[in-house]
Amino acid sequence: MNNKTTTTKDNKMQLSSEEMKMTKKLFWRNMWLGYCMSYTRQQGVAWDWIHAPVYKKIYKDDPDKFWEAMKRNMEFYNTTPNMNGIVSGLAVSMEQENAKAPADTFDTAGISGMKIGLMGPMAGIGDTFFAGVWSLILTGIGIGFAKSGNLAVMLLSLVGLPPNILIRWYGQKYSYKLGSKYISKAVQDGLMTMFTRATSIVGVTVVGGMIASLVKFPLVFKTKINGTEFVLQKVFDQIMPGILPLLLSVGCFVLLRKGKNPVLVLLGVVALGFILTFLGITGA
Amino acid sequence: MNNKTTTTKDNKMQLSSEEMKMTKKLFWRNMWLGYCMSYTRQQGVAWDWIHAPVYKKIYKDDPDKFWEAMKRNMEFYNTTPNMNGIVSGLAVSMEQENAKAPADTFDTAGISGMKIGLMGPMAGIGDTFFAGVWSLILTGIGIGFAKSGNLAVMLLSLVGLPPNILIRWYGQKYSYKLGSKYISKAVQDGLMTMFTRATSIVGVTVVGGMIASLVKFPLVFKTKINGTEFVLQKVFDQIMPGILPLLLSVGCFVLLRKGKNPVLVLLGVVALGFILTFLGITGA
Amino acid sequence: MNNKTTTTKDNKMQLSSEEMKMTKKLFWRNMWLGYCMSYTRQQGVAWDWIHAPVYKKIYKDDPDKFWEAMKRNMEFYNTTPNMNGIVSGLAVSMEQENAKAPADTFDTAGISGMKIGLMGPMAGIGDTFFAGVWSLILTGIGIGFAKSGNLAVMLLSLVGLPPNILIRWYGQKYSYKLGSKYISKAVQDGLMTMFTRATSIVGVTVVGGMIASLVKFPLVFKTKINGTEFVLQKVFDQIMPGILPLLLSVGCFVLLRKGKNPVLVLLGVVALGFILTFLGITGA
Amino acid sequence: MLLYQAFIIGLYAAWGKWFGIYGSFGQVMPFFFTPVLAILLGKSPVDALMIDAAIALAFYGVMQIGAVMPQDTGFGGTLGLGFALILNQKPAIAVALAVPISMLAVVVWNLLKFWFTTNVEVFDKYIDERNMKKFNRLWWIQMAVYILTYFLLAFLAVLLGTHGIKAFVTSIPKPFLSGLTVAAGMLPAVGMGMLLKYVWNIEFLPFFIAGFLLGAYLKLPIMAISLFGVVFGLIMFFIDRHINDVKKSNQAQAVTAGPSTDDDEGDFFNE
Amino acid sequence: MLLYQAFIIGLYAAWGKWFGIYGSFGQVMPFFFTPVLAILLGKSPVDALMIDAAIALAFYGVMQIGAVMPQDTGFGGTLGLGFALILNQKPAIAVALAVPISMLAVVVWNLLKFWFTTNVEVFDKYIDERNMKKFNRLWWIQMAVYILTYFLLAFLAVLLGTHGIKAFVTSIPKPFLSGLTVAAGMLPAVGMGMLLKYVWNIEFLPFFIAGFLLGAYLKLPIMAISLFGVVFGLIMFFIDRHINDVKKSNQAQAVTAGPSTDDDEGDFFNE
Amino acid sequence: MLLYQAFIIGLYAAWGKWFGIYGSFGQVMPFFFTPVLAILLGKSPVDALMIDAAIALAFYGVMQIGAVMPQDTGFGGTLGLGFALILNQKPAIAVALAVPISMLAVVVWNLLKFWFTTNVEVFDKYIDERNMKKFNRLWWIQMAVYILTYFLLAFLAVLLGTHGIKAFVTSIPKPFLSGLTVAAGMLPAVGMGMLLKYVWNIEFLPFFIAGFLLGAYLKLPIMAISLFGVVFGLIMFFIDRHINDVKKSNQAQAVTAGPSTDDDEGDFFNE
Ligand SMILES: OC[C@H]1O[C@H](O)[C@@H](O)[C@@H](O)[C@@H]1O
Ligand SMILES: OC[C@H]1O[C@H](O)[C@@H](O)[C@@H](O)[C@@H]1O
Ligand SMILES: OC[C@H]1O[C@H](O)[C@@H](O)[C@@H](O)[C@@H]1O
Repeated sequence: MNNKTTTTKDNKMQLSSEEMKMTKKLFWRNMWLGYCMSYTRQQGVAWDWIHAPVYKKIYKDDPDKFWEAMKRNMEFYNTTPNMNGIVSGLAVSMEQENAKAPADTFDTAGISGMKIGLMGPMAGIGDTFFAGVWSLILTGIGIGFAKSGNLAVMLLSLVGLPPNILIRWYGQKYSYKLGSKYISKAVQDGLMTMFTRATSIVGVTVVGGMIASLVKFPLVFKTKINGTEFVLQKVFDQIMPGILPLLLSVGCFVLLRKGKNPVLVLLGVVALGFILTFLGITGA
Repeated sequence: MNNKTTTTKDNKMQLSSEEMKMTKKLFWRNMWLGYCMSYTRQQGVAWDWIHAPVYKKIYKDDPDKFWEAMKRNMEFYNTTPNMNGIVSGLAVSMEQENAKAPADTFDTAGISGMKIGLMGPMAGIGDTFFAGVWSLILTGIGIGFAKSGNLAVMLLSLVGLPPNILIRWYGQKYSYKLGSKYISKAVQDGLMTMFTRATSIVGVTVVGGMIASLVKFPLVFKTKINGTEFVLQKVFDQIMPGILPLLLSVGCFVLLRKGKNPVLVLLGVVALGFILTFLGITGA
Repeated sequence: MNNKTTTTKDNKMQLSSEEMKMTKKLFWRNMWLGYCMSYTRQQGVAWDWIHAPVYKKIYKDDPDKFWEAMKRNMEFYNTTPNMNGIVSGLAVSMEQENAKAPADTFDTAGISGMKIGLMGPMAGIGDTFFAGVWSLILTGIGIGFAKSGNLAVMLLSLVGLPPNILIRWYGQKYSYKLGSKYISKAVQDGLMTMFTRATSIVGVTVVGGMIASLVKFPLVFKTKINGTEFVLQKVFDQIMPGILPLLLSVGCFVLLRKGKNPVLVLLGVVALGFILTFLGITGA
Repeated sequence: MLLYQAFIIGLYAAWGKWFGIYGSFGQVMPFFFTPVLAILLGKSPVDALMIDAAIALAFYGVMQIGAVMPQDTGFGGTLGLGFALILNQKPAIAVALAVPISMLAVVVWNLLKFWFTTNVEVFDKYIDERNMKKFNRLWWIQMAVYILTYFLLAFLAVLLGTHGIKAFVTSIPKPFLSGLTVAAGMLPAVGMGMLLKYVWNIEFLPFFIAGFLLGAYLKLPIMAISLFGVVFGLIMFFIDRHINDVKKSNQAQAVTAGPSTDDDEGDFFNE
Repeated sequence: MLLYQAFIIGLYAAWGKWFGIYGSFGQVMPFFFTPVLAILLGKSPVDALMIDAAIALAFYGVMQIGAVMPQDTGFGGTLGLGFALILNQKPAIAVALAVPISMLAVVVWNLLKFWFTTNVEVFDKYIDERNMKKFNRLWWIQMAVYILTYFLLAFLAVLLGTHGIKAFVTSIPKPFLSGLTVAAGMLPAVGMGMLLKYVWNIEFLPFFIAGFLLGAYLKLPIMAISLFGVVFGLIMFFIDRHINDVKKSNQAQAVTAGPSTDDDEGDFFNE
Repeated sequence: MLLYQAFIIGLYAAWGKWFGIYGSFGQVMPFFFTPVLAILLGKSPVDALMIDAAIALAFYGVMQIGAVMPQDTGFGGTLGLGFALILNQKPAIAVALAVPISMLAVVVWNLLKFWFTTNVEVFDKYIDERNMKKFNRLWWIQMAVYILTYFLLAFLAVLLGTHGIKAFVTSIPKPFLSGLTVAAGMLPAVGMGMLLKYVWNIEFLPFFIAGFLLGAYLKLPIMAISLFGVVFGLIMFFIDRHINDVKKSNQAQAVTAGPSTDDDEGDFFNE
């Protein structure tokens, strides 16, 4: 059979031709990660569009699982697109294990946990290197050329692209291999349940942190009562910094968990933002 | 029997008339929490005076347990009085479970842990809202009226009181109900031991934190040795910030644990404070 | 038998004459801890030279274990020499248990863990007191005498020495006793394995912390790209503060673990430091 | 006449002290009793309100700046109002008159609290003796002394006049005041020791250390430390439960040799 | 003529928007297409490069200072370059012309992103309906609208001229813009709620709280919080494994009465 | 004459270096040997004390300000004193003379420490060869070189005079000094790697990360990190013990079918 990864004697895994095709597909689709980001899921929709053909192949015998994967992977996701290959490769290898596993024995929360846990560090490294260092250097040199109208500036792109493309290709390929090797082993050894718990814990921790740093609830209301400034933001900060983003997020969670329509939740939050701003309580 | 909480079909608990009487008694007595605070226990004595009649009812068949409860609850306690209903209600429901439990099966450290764990957050919210926001606003508006000698200022109290009274009454009632419902369940399920451990852990963590922020050991001694400033406080801070409050508190704990007379420990600490101050080592 | 610690009726342990001899030997040898410190192990070699005769006595029947102990104890070690008696005494009592234990039943990682865990706090206290407070005071007073040419300054030493010597002697003796009493008990109760795990955890935590604060990788490279400052250190700090010391240390660990010659690792690091400095990347 | 006025002001001040604590009502009922005092002293309630507003405003300022010495502005304000009314003074004068008294009131309060602190052990003793009567008696004695002290303080203040007060305040030796403050700052250590005694178990030692470190090194407020405590408590709770599940399941096995069902554990923590 | 120029600049701007995201290629290919635009407009590629360099430098500065209102400097720069080329202007003028457009582009982007956000639920619905076709269709519609919007924006900008743009920008009511920003800042809460829904388990509550506390009180960046998450995850993983070992060993015992061998667990975590 | 003086000052400086470390005695015996040097040089002990006091005071100051380059003030001070005595100079001159030597001494110390560092591996080898004799020999060689180096440094310094010293110091290339410092700062990484090798176990990984994060992000000092380490260690200890209790109790059960008594575990952690 040619659709199985094989482990050669020196323990280097070889991708089957089937896998290679999938790898290439994924590589090209991953170029699209940055489009059409939303406020609520950021790159979640793009992730799904990117991975749909791959999931289709993985779950070819089981449309239920395919659609379940699509639904599950529409979650909030955001990282430096250049670095996404690494997460993508690992995620795909985990989906493959899920495909093989008998119903309800593979806890897919582990995939979510892994994605949430990796996206932050990947963004930390990726944004610093690509948006920070690499782009800055290239633009700097480029300006030097361009200022004197030197058309050689166009050749600069040949220097600029490789790091981007290499990390996309090898990052994805290597992490897929790694995943295929260890994750199926972990499943056999019964370690996967614990591993899933562990990745979910990472994920939940990061969500807690993201609520504190990503969700904004900027109060601007202040007034003077007999010469004493009364600053609403300070009142809440005194109780607990970030208490409003926390309450808002937990509120959304509770509503969604109770099965409330996400559209309504979303519209509710938008309405809240506009109303509080019109009332002069929040502001930008 | 009318002295049992009953759960109606829609899962809303109804207080028995006996319980209602107890609830009212507690509500009125809780008004007294702020009086006669001491340095060592803050509102500990008041807590006991407030709850004595309730404990009496709970432990009516068992004077040993009543006095044990009184002794136990004389511990350090301090929160915003307005918020105390919440803690009070929960504590009473836990004492009731203790009353029902066979000897030595209910670990009362859980009650202490819960009280210590809740008093801080309750004070954080309560002080900010009542002393900070609410009182500030009322006084501000009040000054506006009073400045022009407007006797209508007296009506302001009608606005001021409700939040205070409502949180006292419903906070106490609802937390009592909650406690009665879940705690007896937890006891039956054998979860109570672990729950007690958990609350005790919260309590112990908070005590560690309170030592660092509440116990003061202010060194003022400083001298110059050949032009170099020698500041005693800095020396200790360099070893570990808060080391003296820690040593003092642990010292008191060890002495009390060894059965030393608390009065002597207390007088020892007072003597220490005065002597070190007269020696110019500590100061205010 | 006179080579066994005995516990008198009032639970005070008496050292045997054999042990007393060892204790004295150790006391005098510990005077030498500060000599010939290296960058990679600090006082590790001195520790071994100091303890060699004691280990010899402990492992007199088992040269394998003696040399294993020598090898093991050559590890990184650094504390205030005056405070070392405390660590030394405890370590020796643990080696004694190791000597008694059947092969492979005593995990010696616990000794390392204990040493790493204690050396930091001991240095914190010792440096503050001896180098900070005590020496400062003595020098201060001494300058006062010396300025006026008063030879009485020589008597000051009689005041200066006792704290140093007392902590060395009693620190070592008491911690040895403590160790002998509890550690052999813990071994019998089967608690020692867990205890070892616990001390190793302390050790590993401290190593993590020391990497962040002790290993230096000072980048000085900066340039201007079209007027924008590009500071290399900032780029790495943005990804993660201390990332280079971490990578360097983990790199060394991995190489050493793979059995690479430590001399080569060491020379590699030195070479790295010089090369990067000559290239203008690092600097002091 | 002065005696009557001193008596009324004393009553009013004592009432203020009581009402400021009872249910924390005083906090949310500003100026409610000001007109009453005016009437009892035969003065204009409207004027009284205006003076009281000025005092409140002034003390707002004082609180903002952060006075060198702590002041009991509530009590001081009451006396200031009283003086202003009986002497027909301007609000500004009222504030000036209030300052020394508010400082004295702090010292008196410290002494009262020291006394309450020593009483704690007496309460303890009564509990050991299982004597509820004595317990209640001491409670009411404390209440009475508390109220009476402030009554007398205000009463004497009016009789002595502000000069007398100022002389008395400055005659208190400074080291005594410092010692008082230092000892008051140290005393919570005894309470902490007491708390530890109640909940102590050697297994909690790491959490005690953690709590201390979070406070001492990271300077976290009690709210954050409490929440970290909840984090620790919950983690240990769930670990305990897992261990317990294994224990129970194996005990069940030893009996029936069949796997136990541990999912009937209630839904409290399984939502 | 102007129509052709507007069309070309529109195409160029849309292409820039697409290429800036696709593979993040735009990020690492500065000035690559500048000469192309010049040629299409019949201008000197060398001049175009020099103008574009000046704009880039200027926006470098703007980014440094931190402008009062966020700007889409990429889009603004493109338009600035376009105007400069067709009006034969100096670089300095190009920058000035770019500013209002770059501000408008931000508003437009916000609106687009709001629309994408509401579409998320439609995508969800299509998944529930298991309709991949509609899913893809909506994706491509979004792409098309995205590209078209920027094309039109640039096209109209050139046609209207900068005065028209400026007038339009200032006519947008400020509260509306603020509301937009506030709502955009709040919306991630919905995503967080969604994430929690997927991974939730009451046993993870302590870690959720811990993550929040690390962010809210200690202000740690996501990188550090992720690593702390790894710390928690690994600790629980190893504890779980220990508990499981006991469970398995006892189950084995119950069957064979002999000690189990639990060392054949694979070497992944045993290196 | 100069030769004798140089010899005596060399001896004195070497003795100071030895005594400064042996038992840390030097630290707590200020000025003890100053009079001795004076007598050996045939000068007034009283004058010597006064000069030494001035030098000590001056270096106090230097240490306060934080000199640009690290200085070995102890060694420098000794030489300053020596020069002042043999040249009959004022204390102020003595300080000036001391500065270049104290800087040179730092470089020499760095080189010595590098040599000790390379020797570490030789010690390791001797241990592998189980050769205690060679181990001890190398130790004493190190000691001898250490003492001799400082003797020679002081001896030559006196012979060359301060001008010679200054010329030598400035002739050392700066990049070499920087490289030395950087390498010295990096070298502890090898020690850390060694430590990890000894205590490593994959289960400790989370605590390693935690320790690093506490140091790198929260900038906690080693004392705090050690205590957090204790927190982790204790928590794991007690969890281990719980798990072990279950294990033992079930093993006991498998044998006797009766519940085990696990309370005879000693009182070390049960106080
Ligand atoms: O920060 C991660 C990621 O966030 C968003 O998706 C965009 O801003 C990307 O450019 C960035 O890389
Ligand atoms: O801080 C909690 C609590 O502390 C003390 O009891 C008083 O100061 C109260 O007013 C306060 O609410
Ligand atoms: O900091 C601990 C220790 O470090 C080194 O060994 C020397 O600087 C000592 O003087 C110091 O006491």
